[in-house]
Amino acid sequence: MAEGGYSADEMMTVAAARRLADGDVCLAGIGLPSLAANLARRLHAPECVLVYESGTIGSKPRVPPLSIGDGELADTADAVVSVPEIFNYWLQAGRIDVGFLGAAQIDRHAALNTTVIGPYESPTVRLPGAGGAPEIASSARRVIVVLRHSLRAFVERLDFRTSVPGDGPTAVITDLGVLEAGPGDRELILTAVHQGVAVDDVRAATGWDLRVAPAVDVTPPPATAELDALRAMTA
Amino acid sequence: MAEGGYSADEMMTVAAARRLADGDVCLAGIGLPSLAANLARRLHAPECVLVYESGTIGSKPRVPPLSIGDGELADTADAVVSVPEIFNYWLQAGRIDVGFLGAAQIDRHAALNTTVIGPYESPTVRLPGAGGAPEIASSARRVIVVLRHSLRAFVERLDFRTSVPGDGPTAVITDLGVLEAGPGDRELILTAVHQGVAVDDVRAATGWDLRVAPAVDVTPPPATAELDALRAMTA
Amino acid sequence: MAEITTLAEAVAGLVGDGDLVALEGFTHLIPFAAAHEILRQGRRRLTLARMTPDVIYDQMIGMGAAERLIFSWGGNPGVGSLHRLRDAVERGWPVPLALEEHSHAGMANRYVAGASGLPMAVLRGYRGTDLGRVTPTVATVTCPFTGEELTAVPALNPDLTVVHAQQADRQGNVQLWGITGVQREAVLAATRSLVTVEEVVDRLEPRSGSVVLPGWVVTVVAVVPGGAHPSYASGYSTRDNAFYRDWDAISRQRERFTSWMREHVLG
Amino acid sequence: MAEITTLAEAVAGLVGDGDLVALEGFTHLIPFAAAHEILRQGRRRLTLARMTPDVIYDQMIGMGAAERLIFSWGGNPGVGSLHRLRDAVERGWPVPLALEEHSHAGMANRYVAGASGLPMAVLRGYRGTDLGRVTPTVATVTCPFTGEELTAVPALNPDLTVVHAQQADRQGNVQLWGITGVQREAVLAATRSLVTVEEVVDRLEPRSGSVVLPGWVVTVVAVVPGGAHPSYASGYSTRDNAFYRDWDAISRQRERFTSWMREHVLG
Repeated sequence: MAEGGYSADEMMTVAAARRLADGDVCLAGIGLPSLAANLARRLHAPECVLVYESGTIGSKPRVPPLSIGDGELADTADAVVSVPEIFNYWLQAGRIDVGFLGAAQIDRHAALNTTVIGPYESPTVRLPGAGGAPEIASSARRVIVVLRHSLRAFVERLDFRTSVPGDGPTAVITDLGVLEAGPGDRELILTAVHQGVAVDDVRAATGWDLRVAPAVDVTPPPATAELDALRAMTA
Repeated sequence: MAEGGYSADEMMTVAAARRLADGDVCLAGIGLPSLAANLARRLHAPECVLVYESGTIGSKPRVPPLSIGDGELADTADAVVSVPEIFNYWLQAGRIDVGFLGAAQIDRHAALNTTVIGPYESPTVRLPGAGGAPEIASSARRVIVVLRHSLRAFVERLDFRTSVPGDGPTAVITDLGVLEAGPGDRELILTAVHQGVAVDDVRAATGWDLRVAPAVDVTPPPATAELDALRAMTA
Repeated sequence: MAEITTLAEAVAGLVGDGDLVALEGFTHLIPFAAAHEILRQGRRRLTLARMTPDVIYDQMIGMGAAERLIFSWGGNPGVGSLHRLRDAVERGWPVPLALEEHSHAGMANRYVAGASGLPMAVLRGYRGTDLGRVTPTVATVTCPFTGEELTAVPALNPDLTVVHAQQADRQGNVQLWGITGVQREAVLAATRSLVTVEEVVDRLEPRSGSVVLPGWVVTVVAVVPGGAHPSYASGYSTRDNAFYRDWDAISRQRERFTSWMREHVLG
Repeated sequence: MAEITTLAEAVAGLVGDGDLVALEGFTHLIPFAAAHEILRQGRRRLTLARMTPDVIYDQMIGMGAAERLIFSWGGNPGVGSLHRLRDAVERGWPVPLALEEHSHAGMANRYVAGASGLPMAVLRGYRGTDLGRVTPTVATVTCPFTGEELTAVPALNPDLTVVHAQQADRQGNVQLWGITGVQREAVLAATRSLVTVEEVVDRLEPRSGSVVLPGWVVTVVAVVPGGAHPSYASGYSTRDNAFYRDWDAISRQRERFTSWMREHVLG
């Protein structure tokens, strides 16, 4: 728990949830992304449409799913379609407003690595691999990456490029703050720090010379309603 | 009615039905092909699987359909799938044993014209067009063409090539007899005449120099059971 | 979320002269009522796309609403010719009609590509035929793995797709069942979509073999009971086969066709 | 018409050493019992294909049954790593495992191409990534209509696809419902197919959202109630999430894994 009575992970999840607008169509992976999307639905975005790679469209899970194939996602969906259809007719066709992604490594352009740590042919750590990430990153209209800030994760050079974001808005939500793709070369810029975090804390946890916005916002801490809703979901 | 108490069209339909083996998966267009396939199901091929372009697989219609979208075909089907799926997963993938086709014109290699009579840009008669024929002709394992014999239909040169048969067995069933693709150049050979028809009758109704098998079979006339079943369906 | 409105308002807002419009439905669920409203509103120079033009496009072509037809099979199913289509192609009456013709497999895959956001689809088709000679939208690609030459057709992305369905709920979610043809793909491929429905219900009950289109991919829903007649809506009506047979005589002569349309459609 | 037999006979007749086998099921309906029977029968040198290897392939890889894996995401959903998969890739234990990895979109489309009888599928994918560098089965084609460079992936046609379904009838027609994933495509893409089912019924009642596979595209059906555990069969069981969590500890060390498998699978 941080001083204010909430953890850094809770702050990260709440900050991610706030970026969803009501009515957004959101493709959410399991874990924190799905949690953030479901939190948004319980708060300011009740009409947010959840799409899962397993083929469920418009799922309204009463409890956060452990896997994207949980029966609850199908049982509460507006439609269940095949996996090829989800990727071809829904994601590739540009019908997803927000794609959520996690990663083991990220670089200054928000390219992600979820494949290997170390050389591909003889990895130190074999990670799960691409999943839906390459096409979510390139086809979703907006991309939100959620991961904890550390020198191990925010690297100058990825061990493997698993996904590369497209041309739409890209935001990275961490336990320290928010980075957004800037204009032009689309390098990430620190645009906000969470309450109690200094810009230098973020710099120290970033493995490249971090660009910082002229005016860095401070993320408001989780409101009571946000924390209550989040804790009710994870209890 | 022919002398034997049955019409030439009845003979043609019965001869076509006889070419279906039990268990054959058959893609049948509306009209005589669908009638022949349904007749076979009522006689020697009860396990013949009827597939329609509208997406019905394993239809067991109690009355012959007027259109391939008749509700009866969906209501009695084992599965109903989308039209893209029928053409991609079922026809193109080689799952259809027998494709039935009709035509306005046919040439000596069983290429068919269902597009225009006269020049394409200013046709004398605009025919319906290709429908499923090009891919049925090339993807079904066997092709059965059913059409009435005449100099107008059996032509030296098609006005338009709408479909061309693939490499599998190809048979043409007419009101006069049966032609089958021969080995090598696969030109059609007259292999049978219906009872009461002379080889010269077929030659006279064919617009090219017809190849004739060394021994031409005589199609047995419709049996009582065949005629009864056919008439019960069309009554 | 789809807007729910009247057919007249829907057509007025969604269809413009010169648009590429697909009214789909494979024999089942053909949106006749929407076609009639388009005719009543006097739309012209349309490009009409549809796998099977059927009586619905025979009527639109005969009334001179179309200048181009993208299709794969233009007959009256189980009956014979579409006389108005033939008259337009053979004699340019009431206006000339340009044709872009494909096979069913090609048309279906053009909608699939359109629904998938791809510029083209690949199939094994049109082999040895004259279709590639007369239809510019047929090309080839070579498989980089096997070297096989395959057929390519471009995506078909209508300005507007119109379909008829059994039900919508109050949020504009749509459910159709029975033979659902290429409607899912045709709606998803289009810039705008109009769904006419038999009825609006409080809740879409899950149905065997149904296609559900979420309201957020449908532009407008209009309630038009019987809107598929003489086609049908499984569970609500049966196909009016007699009408399809009668159409042969109604449509054979220009004058009788025109007066029939004035009386039954325009009037 | 599919043959209905025991799981042991089915696996004995359908799986050979060195085969390319896909056991599919997207989190739901994973055919664990069939995988266990393959292990009991001692099959070796398999190429295993599956979008999400999951615990099922962690078990097969850990027992040394596979020499190659074709996949797109190899984790324990919601839990973490697949330790046996990692051990095989990182340290070659118990045997080295070659990887051929794709994205989900690529894998799904490889099955689609396989089911369609095409040599390849086209998608917009893998852009800017290193996947094309390490995976030879990613290439490009140019759209002949727009000039756009698109990604091509080859068809995936397993020697055998295994899926679990809720029901078959006595003719071997199969019905599955709930999340049906890529199973239809995986079965239709395969040379042979095995479907394990919860039960055989006299008649398959139409179900909302179901996939029906006619018996004539299924090679063998075997009745294996609970055959998806710790995955689940909607309408028959729920996902054993606790088992997935426990698997993390069971599979972390070679010895505990091996003794667990001996006791619970081979025994």
